[in-house]
Amino acid sequence: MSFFDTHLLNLVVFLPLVFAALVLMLPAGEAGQIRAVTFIAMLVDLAFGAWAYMRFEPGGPEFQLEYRVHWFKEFGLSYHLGVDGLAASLLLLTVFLGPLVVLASTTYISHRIKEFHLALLVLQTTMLGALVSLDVLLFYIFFEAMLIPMYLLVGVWGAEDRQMAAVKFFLYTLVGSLLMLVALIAVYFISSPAGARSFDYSSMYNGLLDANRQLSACTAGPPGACDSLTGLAATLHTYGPWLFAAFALAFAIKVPMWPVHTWLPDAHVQAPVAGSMILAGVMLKMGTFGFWRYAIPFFPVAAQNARPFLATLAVIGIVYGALMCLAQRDIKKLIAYSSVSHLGYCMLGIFALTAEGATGSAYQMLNHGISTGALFLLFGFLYERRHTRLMADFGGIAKVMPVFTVAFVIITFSSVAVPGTNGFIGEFLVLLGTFKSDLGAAAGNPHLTMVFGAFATLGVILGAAYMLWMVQKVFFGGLTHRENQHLTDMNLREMLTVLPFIILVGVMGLMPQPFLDRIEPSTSRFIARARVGTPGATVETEQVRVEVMGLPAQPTAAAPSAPAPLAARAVPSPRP
Amino acid sequence: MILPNLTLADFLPLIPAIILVVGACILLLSEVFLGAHASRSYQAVLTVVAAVAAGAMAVANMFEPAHEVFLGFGVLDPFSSFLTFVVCVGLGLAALSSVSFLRKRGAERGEFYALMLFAAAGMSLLALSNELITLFVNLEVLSIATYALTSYLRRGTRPSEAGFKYFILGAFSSAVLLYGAALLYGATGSTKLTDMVGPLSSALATQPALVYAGLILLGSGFAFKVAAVPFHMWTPDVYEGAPTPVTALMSAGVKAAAFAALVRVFLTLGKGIDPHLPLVLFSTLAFLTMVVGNLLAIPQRNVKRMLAYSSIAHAGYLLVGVAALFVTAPGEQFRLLGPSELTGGSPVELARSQALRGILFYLLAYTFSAVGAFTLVSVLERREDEEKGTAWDLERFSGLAQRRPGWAVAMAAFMLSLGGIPPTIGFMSKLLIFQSAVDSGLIGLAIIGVLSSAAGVYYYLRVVVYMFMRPVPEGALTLERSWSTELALVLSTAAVLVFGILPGPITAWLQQASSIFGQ
Amino acid sequence: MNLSQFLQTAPVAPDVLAPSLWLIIALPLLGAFICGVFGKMLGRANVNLVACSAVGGAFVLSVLAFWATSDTDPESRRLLSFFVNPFGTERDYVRYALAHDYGTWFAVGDFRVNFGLMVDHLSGTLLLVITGVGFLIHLYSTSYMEHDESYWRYFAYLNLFVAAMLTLVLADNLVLLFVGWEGVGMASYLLIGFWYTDPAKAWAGRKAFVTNRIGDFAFLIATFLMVLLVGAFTEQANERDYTMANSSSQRYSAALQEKGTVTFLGLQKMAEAIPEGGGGAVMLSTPIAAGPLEGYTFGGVMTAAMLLFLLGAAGKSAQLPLYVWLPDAMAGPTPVSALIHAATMVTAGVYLFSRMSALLVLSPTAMATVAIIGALTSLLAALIAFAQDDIKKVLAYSTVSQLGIMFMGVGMGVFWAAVLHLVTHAFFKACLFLGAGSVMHGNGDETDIKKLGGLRHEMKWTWGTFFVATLAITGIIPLSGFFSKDAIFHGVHHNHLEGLHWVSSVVYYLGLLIAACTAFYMTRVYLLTFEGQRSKEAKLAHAHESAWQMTLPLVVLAVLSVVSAVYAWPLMKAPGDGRPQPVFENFLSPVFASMNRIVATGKTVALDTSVPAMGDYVFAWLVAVSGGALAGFLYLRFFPARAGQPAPAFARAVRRTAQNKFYVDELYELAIIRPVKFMSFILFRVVDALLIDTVAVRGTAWVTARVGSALRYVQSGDAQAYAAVMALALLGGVAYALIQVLQ
Amino acid sequence: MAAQVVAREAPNRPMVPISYYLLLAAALFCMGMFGVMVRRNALVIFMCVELMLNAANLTFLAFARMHGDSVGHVSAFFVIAVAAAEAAIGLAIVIAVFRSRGSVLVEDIRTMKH
Repeated sequence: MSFFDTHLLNLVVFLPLVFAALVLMLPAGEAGQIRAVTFIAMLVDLAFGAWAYMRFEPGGPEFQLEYRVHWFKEFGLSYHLGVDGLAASLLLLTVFLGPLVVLASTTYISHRIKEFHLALLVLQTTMLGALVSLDVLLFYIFFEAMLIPMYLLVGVWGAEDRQMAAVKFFLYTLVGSLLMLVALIAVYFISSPAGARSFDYSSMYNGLLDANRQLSACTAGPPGACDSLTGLAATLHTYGPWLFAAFALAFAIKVPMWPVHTWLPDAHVQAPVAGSMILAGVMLKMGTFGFWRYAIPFFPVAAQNARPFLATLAVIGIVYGALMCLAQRDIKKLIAYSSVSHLGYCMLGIFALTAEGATGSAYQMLNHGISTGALFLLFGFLYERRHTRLMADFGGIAKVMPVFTVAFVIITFSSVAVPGTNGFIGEFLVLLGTFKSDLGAAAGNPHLTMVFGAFATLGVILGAAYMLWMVQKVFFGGLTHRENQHLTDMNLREMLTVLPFIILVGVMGLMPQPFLDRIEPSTSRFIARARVGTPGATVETEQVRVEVMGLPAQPTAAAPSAPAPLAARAVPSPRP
Repeated sequence: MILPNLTLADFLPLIPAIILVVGACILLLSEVFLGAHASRSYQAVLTVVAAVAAGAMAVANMFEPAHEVFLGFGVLDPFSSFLTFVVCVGLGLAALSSVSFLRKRGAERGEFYALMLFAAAGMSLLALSNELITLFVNLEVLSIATYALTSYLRRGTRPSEAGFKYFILGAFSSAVLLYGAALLYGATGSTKLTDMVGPLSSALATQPALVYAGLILLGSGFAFKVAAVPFHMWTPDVYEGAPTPVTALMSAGVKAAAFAALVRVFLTLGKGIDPHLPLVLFSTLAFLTMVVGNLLAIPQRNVKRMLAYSSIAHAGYLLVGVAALFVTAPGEQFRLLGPSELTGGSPVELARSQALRGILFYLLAYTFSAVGAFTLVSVLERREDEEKGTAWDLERFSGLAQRRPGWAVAMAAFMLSLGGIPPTIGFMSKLLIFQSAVDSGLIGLAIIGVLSSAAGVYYYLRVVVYMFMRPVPEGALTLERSWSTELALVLSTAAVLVFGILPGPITAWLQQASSIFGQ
Repeated sequence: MNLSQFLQTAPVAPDVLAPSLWLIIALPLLGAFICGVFGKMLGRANVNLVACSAVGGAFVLSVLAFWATSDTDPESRRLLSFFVNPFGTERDYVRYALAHDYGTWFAVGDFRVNFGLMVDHLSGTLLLVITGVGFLIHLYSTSYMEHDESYWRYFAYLNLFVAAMLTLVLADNLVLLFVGWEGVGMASYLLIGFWYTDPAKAWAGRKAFVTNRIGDFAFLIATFLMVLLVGAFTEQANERDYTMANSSSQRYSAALQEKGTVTFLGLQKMAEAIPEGGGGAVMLSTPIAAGPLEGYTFGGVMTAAMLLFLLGAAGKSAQLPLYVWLPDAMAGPTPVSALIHAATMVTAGVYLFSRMSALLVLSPTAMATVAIIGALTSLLAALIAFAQDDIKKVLAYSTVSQLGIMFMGVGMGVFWAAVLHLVTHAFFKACLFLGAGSVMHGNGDETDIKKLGGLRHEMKWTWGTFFVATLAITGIIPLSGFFSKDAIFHGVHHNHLEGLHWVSSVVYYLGLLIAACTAFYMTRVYLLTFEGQRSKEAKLAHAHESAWQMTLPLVVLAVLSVVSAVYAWPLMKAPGDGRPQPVFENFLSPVFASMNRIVATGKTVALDTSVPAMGDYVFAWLVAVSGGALAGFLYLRFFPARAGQPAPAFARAVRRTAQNKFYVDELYELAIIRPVKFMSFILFRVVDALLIDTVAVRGTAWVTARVGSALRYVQSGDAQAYAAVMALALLGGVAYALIQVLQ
Repeated sequence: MAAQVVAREAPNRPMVPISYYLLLAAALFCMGMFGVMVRRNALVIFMCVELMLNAANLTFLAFARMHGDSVGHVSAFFVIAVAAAEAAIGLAIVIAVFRSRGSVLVEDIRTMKH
């Protein structure tokens, strides 16, 4: 591979930041230029991101396009990037949303334009960084750093009650992730002996692997068999649940799962269109991604024990979120709660631990990013025109905004998972995976699986109920309000912004296979890693062991991109 | 009567202090030749030069092998040199920020900078003193200088009040410390820390009460200087009343020096006694300090006072690191990570050096963030409002982002760094502290720490909210800029952001500095 | 060459046609796209042209496809249209069918769905109905919608519907069928709410979609159960099971991998493998060994799945308990009601069960339930139809009722008759609806039959066709409706479900009652609309006959509803013994072959293949006539005679109840919708807003802040107090030290 | 040297035991502490602090005698010097306080609180 390939991810991640510097130099008055530069930045980033997505070979090693150099090696860190299938897909989603977000905000944001676009670019960098970082602490840094620009987006350019929402969002997510930090440090210490310690994903996972296997082996045995464990396994036996809980809490808040979801409606309602789009499109996925990449693989046994509980929460989230929607008068709040419901599907698919479920969940992440992102985008257009979020203030819009209505209805169908749209594939796979899963067995009675499945499927009905209810209230009926009679339909810019979403809805609905192929490998690995925790499951170490490139010999030298020989990888980066 | 034969090498560690003192003397002398209305900005320059020179010397010393000097009254080790460096950083930044501050109040007089320099000298000497009386004297040198600085501004009631409180309580606490020193001397028959270790263990057997009382008294003396709850009560008032640059110096330098002395004394004496005592002592202090400091800061609308409370909270985090120093076997204390620590955990030395590293890096990080923050507070305040007490009100920050985006970003960086949000230096330092805490099994403290820091983020964010999300109030006073303040802000912002991502040489220094003499 | 030979030599050979089956769907879809996107700029005429030609083209292709299904070599009389059943042995052919697989749609793990299309005689018939009737209705619409400015939207939706319906019929697996299944629901949602400015209409559309969603919920779960069942089957089945189904394990699993998990052929094979008496490892009574269904028997799961499918079908085909949406769906334009809510979409349930007949007959319980549900729905709808004055509402309820009759047939195993009734019903009901539409068109959109009347002179064509269609649906010899309905009743009477013999007679007599009722209310509608004097309250003094685009379809449909009677006549010879066999049964026998095999081995149903005797015919005819005669007597003699006198109280009470549809909607509102809304509201206010957000989240923040502001008052500002605190702390430390010492 | 003196005088002259000095010092210390807490006048409070310092001095000297070395004496001298410096600055501050509010009573010196 060329120098370019080794640095592709660096490029994708930091390109927005570079352009941010450029924007910084522009005079604040030059709104047009600032927008143009930001838009170009996002476009270029999209190009590189798409390229990275294409470069990712489904059949290849787990992590590709790796790049790793020394960084804070005294603290056991290294600057390590790389993508697996899921990360690549989410990366594509992120870079896809980038330019559209800029387009969506061209007229929405009227003041402090420069700061706004700076925040957007920085946010893009942090999100991409969190997706591609293979050093857990690096991930954490990006994971937390992305709060700052989002916090500003909500707080500065948000609606009337923005400050409360911004602070709530920030603190809510921070509390969880700080506890995770402690757990993370603990894992750092227990995962490998002094001297060999590193925050690198591979060394952390591989360090815990054997202990996890011992643990699950003894959990299969008679009760009390685990008390005879020694060393790391014993530690995991005692503290694994707590560590897992810390991780799970952090990510559950981010997802958000019921009952730690209450920051989401406020943040969404107050955020500007760009904020809502990114929040729904990408940021929530950080939670599911975290479960997938860190929480469950690190502590498969604890995860296994917590599975029924978390799956129950997910199902509750599905139904509860949908019911919440029925009680809303505020359109953005409704869409926000629908996110709770949709993300419930994602979590359920993850905890189903079946190929269908996990892949469906990953696909649902992308779908949700597209459909809900588009819903927020479209509503943003409406809000720009009317500056109200209450359904009661609309009605009969279809008469004056036919094209807008068509777009909205199409996206609505995708959101309620009508077959032929992308939403269907994800939802169908998740539900199928749930029905095939052993959730019930994990919960004590195999037949409970049916209960999980049936309740989750209820979301299908409720979803249609609340979305169409909203559509009817807003678009159909007579034009009761005078203000609405002179609304103008979407202009070209707005159509161009929506079009990609609509196209993707169709494409991902009818030709999902290319996307699924890239997700599949990381699904199988994820399931194998999670299966380490199921008592009596036979998982080969080779299946689950994380293989990454070693650290370069001399610091700050570009690492060789070909995966290092196994001998080099067997021990994680040695600390001098 | 034998005169000790001192080689030149013995003076090596003193050089930074000497530079500072010389600078001070030059300033005082130069005052003689100046008219009342002559411009005095050169004094700040001189101070900064002295600080830089001293800092450079300190860095140079940092790579000397650790050894005793002056017959063991002082030591030269990277630890003390690093602290001197930190102190000089604080001094330089504070001096830069005081130029326009003093000019605004027409209070430019040479003794201000001279006192600053004396105080800094006292700090750097405190960091390396290895004998109780020397330690006491140096402590007094820096204290007396700071007493004077605190009540330096004559107008208004606040400075004198602050000075009074600081002085009375400071004298009180140093008396306590001294009494403790006396008792320990009685128990061991020596005041040199290194010589006390041996007798201490035997004295512990014969007259434990004496030893314990001495240690407790000593400890509370230090606890006062580092403003640990419940010895913190003076802090908010003094910090509020003192001239803001002085507050900055206090929050950075005094704290750093005090921690240096604390760590040195208790590490050295700790070898002589059951380490359980200091562990419990400092864990308790850390717990109280973190929680109470943060809780008290939450309701503050007065930013300067809020920062004062937050500095208490930060002392708490530092104390977590100190507590981690006294865990003899990793994980043995709370067993929160279970027996596996014996396999997985670091050996004591490694854990200890990690803790030291954490403390030192935290001190540096805090210096940058806090001094920067106080600098910004100082440029926003106006003397006329001080009596009304509105000089430091949150309102001052409303809409700062529109008026001075640069300042707003800088302040935001300081706030996030104080709150420990990546990618700032504050995050890295907190990470190191909690890392060492977890490594020594002080998980409980670590969790309390992160939770209380989450609470802390609330009031830090409030400042950001006012700066970025509030409109500019009518009749907001004009913000004049001055090169020195801008420089100070730029430097500290750059440090806060860059060292948070690329530590540069600092990690190497830290590796060095975490080796303390006698450890 | 004679007729049969002509019919059996297709102009386009099956292997040529199969790869281009997708065109049948693609054409209307393209039409929908063009009309929807460019319709406005194209103008009315072009849109009409595009829409009609799209469906017309689909019709031509369907004819070719239909033709190809029975393509035989003229010389050797060898069948040309067949292919090897991928799930069976190499020698196991699917005859009279053509299929093509367009590759993967999505495949994850061992689950796969392909874009697989298949045409056999069943789907072929429906293709013709859909595209044929569809084309006529498009033609009709060009005139009916001539005054509506958003015609382009209308035709886009209509084409979209046709495409979805064709997908439903052509799909060779459950998931692809589900695409059409929901697609038609979506299209009907759009079309019912076509005049969205009227909130009631928009609401009706939503009601239809959500009600259908309830059915889809069941459909999805049933599909998942099928997947699990197939999985369990492949786990547990041994070679004997496979040989019994004329297949082999590796062929079967290979086909599963390549063709997909829930293809109808695969399910059929499984069904053939598991009936009792085969002596394999897997029988209906075999418990499932592992997985979520562990412990349940195959038969039990099959029954459950079928019942769930029944709920799904009930949603789509407006059966109890989900029929409520159909009458409201009349809010849509009348041609839509004709196409979607009479001819095609609502029959999807019947199609589904006929498609899966092999599975259905495995579970007599499910069959009985289907039949009974059908009977009850039919009766209820008929009773409601008595008292409706809105002509479209009457027709809607009669549709529900007729669908119920089809379900009776399906439930009792007379699939061919059910499908036949589906076809004939499509003809005459479409004719009726279009007639009603023509009546409304000519009378200023008047729908109340009380305000019509005496139209036979003013709208001759409409009257004639409506008359014929009425006779057909009432069941008057020799029209198609009579024969198809009678075929169902005959089968219902003579077939017997294993262990549930009482069902057949119950359903049969209910059926007769329904037939009488049907005759009654249809006659009523006819008389009130066309006979007698023109009502005083009529909107227009004189109605006008509609344009040819509207009358032509009427005529064609009327003719069809006459001639399609031929299909029910026993003109054919049964393949085995030379018994006479109705044309349609013979025609569909390849489709239901595996069903028959299963019945033969499994003995779950006793199928009777006798043809009705003259006596039966007469009896059924008498029933119908009596109903009609009663209506005639009442509305021509009785009521006009005692006009003005108040009706007796009980009569009025009955009438009111019937008019209000027995308050079923109100019941649902009260029992389901209100509670759900209320619960969601309570949950939102109490759990979400109060408990979680206020108490838990804000509460924490609040407590922290309060503690902080309480603590700050310790900071009294008094230096001595500070000193005191320090001294106390010191004391505490010393005390601790002393304790240490004393220990 | 001092040690020798002690050694020579020890046998024939009865002497006050060290503990008396220590107790006296402790008493002084506590009195000083108490005074700091209760007295109202800034100057008196300051005197109490001096009292505490001198208590420390006394302790040093007592122990110096016990150990018979000179460290304690030296310390005492240092402390006296420091105390003098403190006195200077302290008085200055008290004067400043008096200037600013015309009183040196602590209850008047509490503008900054909470």
